[in-house]
Amino acid sequence: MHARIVTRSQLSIRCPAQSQYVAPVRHALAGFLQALDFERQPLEDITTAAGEALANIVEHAYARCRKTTERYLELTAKLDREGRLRVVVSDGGSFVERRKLPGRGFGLRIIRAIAARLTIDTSDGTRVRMIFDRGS
Amino acid sequence: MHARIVTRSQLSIRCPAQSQYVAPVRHALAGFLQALDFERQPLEDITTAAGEALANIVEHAYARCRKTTERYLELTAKLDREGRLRVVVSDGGSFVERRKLPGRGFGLRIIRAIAARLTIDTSDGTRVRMIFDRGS
Amino acid sequence: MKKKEGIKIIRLGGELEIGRKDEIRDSLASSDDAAAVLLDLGEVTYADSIALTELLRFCADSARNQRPVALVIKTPQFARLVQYAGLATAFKIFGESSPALEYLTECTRES
Amino acid sequence: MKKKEGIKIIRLGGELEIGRKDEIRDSLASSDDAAAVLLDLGEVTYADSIALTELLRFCADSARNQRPVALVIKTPQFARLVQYAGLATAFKIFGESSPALEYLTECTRES
Ligand SMILES: Nc1ncnc2c1ncn2[C@@H]1O[C@H](COP(=O)(O)OP(=O)(O)O)[C@@H](O)[C@H]1O
Ligand SMILES: Nc1ncnc2c1ncn2[C@@H]1O[C@H](COP(=O)(O)OP(=O)(O)O)[C@@H](O)[C@H]1O
Repeated sequence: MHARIVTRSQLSIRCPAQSQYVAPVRHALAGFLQALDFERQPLEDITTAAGEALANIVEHAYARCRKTTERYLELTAKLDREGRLRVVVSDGGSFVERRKLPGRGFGLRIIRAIAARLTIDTSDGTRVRMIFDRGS
Repeated sequence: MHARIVTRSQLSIRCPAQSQYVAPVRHALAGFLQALDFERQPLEDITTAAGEALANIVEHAYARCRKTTERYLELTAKLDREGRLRVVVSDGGSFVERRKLPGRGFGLRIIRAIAARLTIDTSDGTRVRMIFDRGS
Repeated sequence: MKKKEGIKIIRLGGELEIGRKDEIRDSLASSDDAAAVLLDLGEVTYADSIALTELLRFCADSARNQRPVALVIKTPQFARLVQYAGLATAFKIFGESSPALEYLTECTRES
Repeated sequence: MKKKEGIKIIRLGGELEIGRKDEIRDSLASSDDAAAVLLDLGEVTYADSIALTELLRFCADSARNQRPVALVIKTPQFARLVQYAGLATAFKIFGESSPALEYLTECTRES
């Protein structure tokens, strides 16, 4: 696939922060990656990492927010100039700092095992930025 | 689903104009529509219409182009303010005007049966713009 | 000339679309020895106009050879596609295999 | 007290993810009457950490009740997920059902 052709590809989805939307957003990402010629394993790994970030929004992001807050989840994905995939999963809630509970806390661990880079920006809602090499 | 939340959703994919990319682009669109809460029948109809426009690119768009032309297909989808879905399928080739051949020419007919509106702009490549009501 | 015998069943499933055009054409090729053909498309999850064009061509060939063809279509997307293309009467379509088989048996008995 | 008997088989398939959390929890509830449990997850097409958490909880409960549990995992995504989460040794995992059953039979015979 010609790098020049695919660099304009972009996926961006925003929907209510409810558990039933996580799978469809993941499916959209999988179709997007399939169209960009990603192999099966990196495709599965990337959607797994994105799925964890999305699930965290549903589980935690709006736990401490007022009822009137617009509760959304958002995913954007695009290739950068180096051919790496950048995925940002964001919400308008507030990041919950807490000590790790036993038998929990696997989400971020899984993302770290898969993504080449992970940064979490909590200045305005939570933005989980992940960069993936094409290989995985 | 809250109209306010989903209006920012957008899908945009560009890939080589080859037959093996049509299904993945369709799958990405299906996942996107699923995340936007489209019902099964309109979801299938919209991906059917988009699939026809994409197949036309592979079959016709670059038939009269020089080898050096960048042969891509592109799909963008988003909701407009009225909650209707706008899909644009475009290429950098040239539209082929011709008389209808017997046993062919079903693609545009299928699109017209499904889309609330269809316009084809052939001023710079071909841009097939389709508008779908949420109901179908 | 070899006498044509029996009903040949051709089964196609999954997504019948542009990416599988050659495969669809190959699957539909050479049914010369059959008296009739049942195209079992019950497991098709998606079809496009490329598939319709191949099916039309196959049915036209078969008609030229007095070989009746019945299609089994079960999935709504495929059924609607045929409607949208204005081809509802171009094919002999059944929702289940058994009436399609009965129809073909009847056809071959008559001839 | 009723004697626990036999190996209970619980089968879960498809996508084991946040949208099915309650269903997963319900499927794993109440295996009190079984001597051992085989969790057949061979048909799982996708799993996430929510599913892992439910599985861990189930295995911890079972361990407290001296009820051995074996997992059958066949799909690569699920197998990698367990690795990425650092849980490879937290579960007794098999790639096929028959060695898992043998293992559980052995366990229940010993006790
Ligand atoms: N989008 C988010 N909004 C608020 N808090 C979050 C978000 N993502 C992660 N967190 C916080 O980070 C913690 C660790 O997340 P994770 O590793 O996925 O484990 P778990 O979700 O099982 O607790 C969560 O418990 C939560 O406190
Ligand atoms: N993207 C495109 N580029 C060039 N020509 C096109 C394009 N889309 C459609 N056409 C032209 O419009 C005609 C009608 O298309 P369609 O109704 O899909 O039927 P078919 O593809 O079977 O000919 C095509 O034969 C072709 O000449």
